[in-house]
Amino acid sequence: MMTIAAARALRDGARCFVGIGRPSTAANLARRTHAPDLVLIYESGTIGAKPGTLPLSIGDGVLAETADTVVSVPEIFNYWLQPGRIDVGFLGAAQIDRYGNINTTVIGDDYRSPRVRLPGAGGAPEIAASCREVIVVVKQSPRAFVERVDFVTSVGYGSGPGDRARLGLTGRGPALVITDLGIMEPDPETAELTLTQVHPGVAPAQATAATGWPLAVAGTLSTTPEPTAAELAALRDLNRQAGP
Amino acid sequence: MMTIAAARALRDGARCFVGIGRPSTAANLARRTHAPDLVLIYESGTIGAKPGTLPLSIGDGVLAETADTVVSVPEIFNYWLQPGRIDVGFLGAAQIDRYGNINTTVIGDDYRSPRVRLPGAGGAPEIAASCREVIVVVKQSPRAFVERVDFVTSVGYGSGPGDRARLGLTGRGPALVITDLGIMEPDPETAELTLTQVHPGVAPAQATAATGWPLAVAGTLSTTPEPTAAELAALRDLNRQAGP
Amino acid sequence: MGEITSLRDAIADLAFDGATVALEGFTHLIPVAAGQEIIRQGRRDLTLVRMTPDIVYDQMIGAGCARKLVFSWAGNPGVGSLHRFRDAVQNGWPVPLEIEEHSHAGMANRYVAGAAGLPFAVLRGYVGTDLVAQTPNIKPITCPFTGEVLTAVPALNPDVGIVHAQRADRAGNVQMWGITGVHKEVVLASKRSLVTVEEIVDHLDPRPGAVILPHWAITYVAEVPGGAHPSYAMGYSERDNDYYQAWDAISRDRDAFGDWLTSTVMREVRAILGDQA
Amino acid sequence: MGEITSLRDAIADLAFDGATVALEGFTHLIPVAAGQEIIRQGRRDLTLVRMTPDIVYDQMIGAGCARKLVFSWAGNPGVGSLHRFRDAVQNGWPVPLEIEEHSHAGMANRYVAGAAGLPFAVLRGYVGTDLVAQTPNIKPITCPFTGEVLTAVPALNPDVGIVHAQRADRAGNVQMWGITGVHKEVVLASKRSLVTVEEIVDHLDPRPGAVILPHWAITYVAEVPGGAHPSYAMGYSERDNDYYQAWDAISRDRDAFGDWLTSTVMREVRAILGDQA
Repeated sequence: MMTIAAARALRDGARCFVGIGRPSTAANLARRTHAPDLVLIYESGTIGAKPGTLPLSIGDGVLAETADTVVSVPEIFNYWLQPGRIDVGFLGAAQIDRYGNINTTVIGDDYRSPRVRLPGAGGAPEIAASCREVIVVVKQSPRAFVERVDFVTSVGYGSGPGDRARLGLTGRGPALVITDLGIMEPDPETAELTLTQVHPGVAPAQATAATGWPLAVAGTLSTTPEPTAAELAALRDLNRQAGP
Repeated sequence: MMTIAAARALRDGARCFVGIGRPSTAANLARRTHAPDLVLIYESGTIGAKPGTLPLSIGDGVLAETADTVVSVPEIFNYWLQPGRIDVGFLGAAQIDRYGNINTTVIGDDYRSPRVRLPGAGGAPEIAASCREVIVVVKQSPRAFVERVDFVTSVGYGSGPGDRARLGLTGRGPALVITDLGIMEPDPETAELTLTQVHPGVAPAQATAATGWPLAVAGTLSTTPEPTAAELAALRDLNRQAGP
Repeated sequence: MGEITSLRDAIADLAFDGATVALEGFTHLIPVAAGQEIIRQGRRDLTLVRMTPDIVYDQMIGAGCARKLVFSWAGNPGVGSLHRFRDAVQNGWPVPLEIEEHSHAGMANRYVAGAAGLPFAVLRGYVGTDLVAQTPNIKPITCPFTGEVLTAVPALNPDVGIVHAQRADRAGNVQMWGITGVHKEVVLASKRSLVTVEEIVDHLDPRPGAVILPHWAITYVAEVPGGAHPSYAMGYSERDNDYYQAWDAISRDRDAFGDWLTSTVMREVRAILGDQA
Repeated sequence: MGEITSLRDAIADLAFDGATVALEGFTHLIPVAAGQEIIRQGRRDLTLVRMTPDIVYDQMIGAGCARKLVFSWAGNPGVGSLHRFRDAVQNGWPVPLEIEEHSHAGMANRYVAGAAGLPFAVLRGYVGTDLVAQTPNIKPITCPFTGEVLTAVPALNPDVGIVHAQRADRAGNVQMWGITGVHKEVVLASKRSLVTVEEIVDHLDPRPGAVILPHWAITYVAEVPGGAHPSYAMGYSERDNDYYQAWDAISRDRDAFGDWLTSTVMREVRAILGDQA
């Protein structure tokens, strides 16, 4: 459901900066359903990749072979991401906080002696800064959804409204946080992540229970439409091709 | 003779940044005589061009077709010229002065209202700054060889010894100034251009008369060896191929 | 994005009086036909930007399109001077021409900064030259790590960027090969852009050395076979060296230039108007 | 320049204890064999630089080659964590590992500055993140034209830069295609360099998307077929996804890793020594 909801969030024709894992599955699902002209851009430098099978890394051969063009890594960041040419950036997170800030660096208070060392920033800080908007896809739990991230790897709304402008970040920031339970959006006034949608069969209380801060719930809470047969078939197809 | 002398100054295997006109003829002559492995680099982005015929511009198709690789213009300047990867830069000049500074911008005292407007800088300022050494090829006359250039487009030795280091210029500067009468080299002490060689049949007095400052003449003045038959044949061949 | 249209309609929509316009092409793939269309449409007060103003800018300057020229080398390559450019700079004819002058490295990096969404670029350049005193657009910058002083130049972000290329597909994706100069940079740096192409094809088969610009990074694509003449389009045409030579005589004299303008560039206007009448 | 030699001789000449060494390859063309040769030659106290430390750096870190890691994303791509890396950072095993951490954009631009002979690069990046506080190598820089504040990072100029590529000719010119990441930049930025290739051929026929490095820009070329395994070399091999999966179990445990090291990487040492005996 999380993958399908993420796929639906992608408008046809949009330029989408895709990370590996669920974002890549969602983007490829979108391209096979409602958004055939979605432009997939991977940080490995592949622009307009049209993989027939799900890539296992962001640098798989199938991405280069099917791309409109392959550019160098400096170029993908400098000429394509940095100036704001990308509509949507897809990010994951180990932790995400009330203001959509993301941690993929360390768990624990001491950076030099972390409780858990995570992979680090990758392309995320600049994706979060420069894409017109960001979609975060992350499984919901109080460990992941925290009041304040241990380390800000990628900036969401900082400490609240106006922070992005103050920091000179050109993109709008996280527009959607899609979880296995529902969807959160930043409150237009407070920039605080607010539950606006739940997936079928999920009670809002489940979402608030799986969140490490008192999660605001929108006045009118919608429910994610059930997956269509076409979506399920396309997703099965993608996963089958990806192999065991 | 000027072209042949310039060709001889190129060591085999050297990487040579070539401008159009006489430098290009000289470099191609060198490649066909004593320096078959000379690497010709044109500011159009062609690296390792091996033209069969003399190109008429620095961006002729034959350069791209025969090059080891063609890179963008930003790349040729930033990755190849700027870090000092090029051994020899070949420059022409409308004016050159006692310290090897070059003017290709304006003749006259007033930049905004010049007596003669010249083409301008092109790649020359950075070629003069960053090549390990520079060879200037220019026909000798008091109008061209002046006490002080009207406009410093490309720095030679500035106002004398130590200036290049002070300015942070990484290359050595003009090592040879080759004219139709002979060759000048900077004096190791004063950095002043000094006549060190005359072409066959040229008296030193001819060279000093064609120079707009009191030209120093080296104690031991050598004479350029006569063109060889092979050089003359190769030059004729190049010029014939270049067409009328 | 990457909309396929006619040269006339593209120029009419993109170019406006007072615009900053960059036509690029480093000896190869120069968008000459687009420049002549700007002349025909009578644009005025343009700030023309180009590393190597050559024949097409000499024509535009002589036709009175330009108020200012930003450049690094202005000449008729392989031939000599640009006489219309010199006449404008030295004598203000037909209108005065302000100039802002750079080196190639500086101009290339200004486009790089423009394409990269940065306000400036850093290079080792200009130091010790008299160019620095002539424009506020060359400034020192200090490395925050080593303290070394380098040179900064501001980004170029033209209102309109125009290049010529070999091919586009029907979606407006553009493919070019050979010497591509600052083609990618000027298209990406410009607010809006036009690529004229030799040919529009069904499918862009991969080619060694080819650079691709995706359609969504371009405003308009127009099919203009021979649109780079007298420069060349590798794989399609040869450089017309006779034209470069002949331009010297045509451009040397105001009247000869005027006749040329009337009899060639502007004749097409009459032909076009005739079509519509 | 571009001298063709064996992997063993190249590493012996290039890598020294305490050197700053960069092995690059963005998922594709990772010089894994070269990294394992560094392990076999017992190098210590290296500063390892790499945007995406993955299996090969996990191996080198686990083998105790590294004193410091400069990077932007350390993981087993598509699988999970790097256990040897985590063990070194969290527990100092087998030796403590200092880290300096960047973003991809920052690392890529550091190589660009290094390749361009500049002391620093400018980007829009890092602003607002906690990365800034952890290293002196991220600083603000002000545009001298607009006053805007951006971010500067210092150039990377490793002592040794190593990449894998598809082919070289007998002069040592290198050709690579597909995803080439920062291959060109790391070779040009490094003081000395090695390119391992799948194959040495008589002639590099032009290929779409190919990047060429001329022999005079490279120190050594060594023919190492399969030298990128378990990553891939487009046109020569496929990514060995099973190896990436299997690495998770091998690397999770110090003993299992030790066994792997002895039985695979170091066994080749014995074989080599045997050859010489």
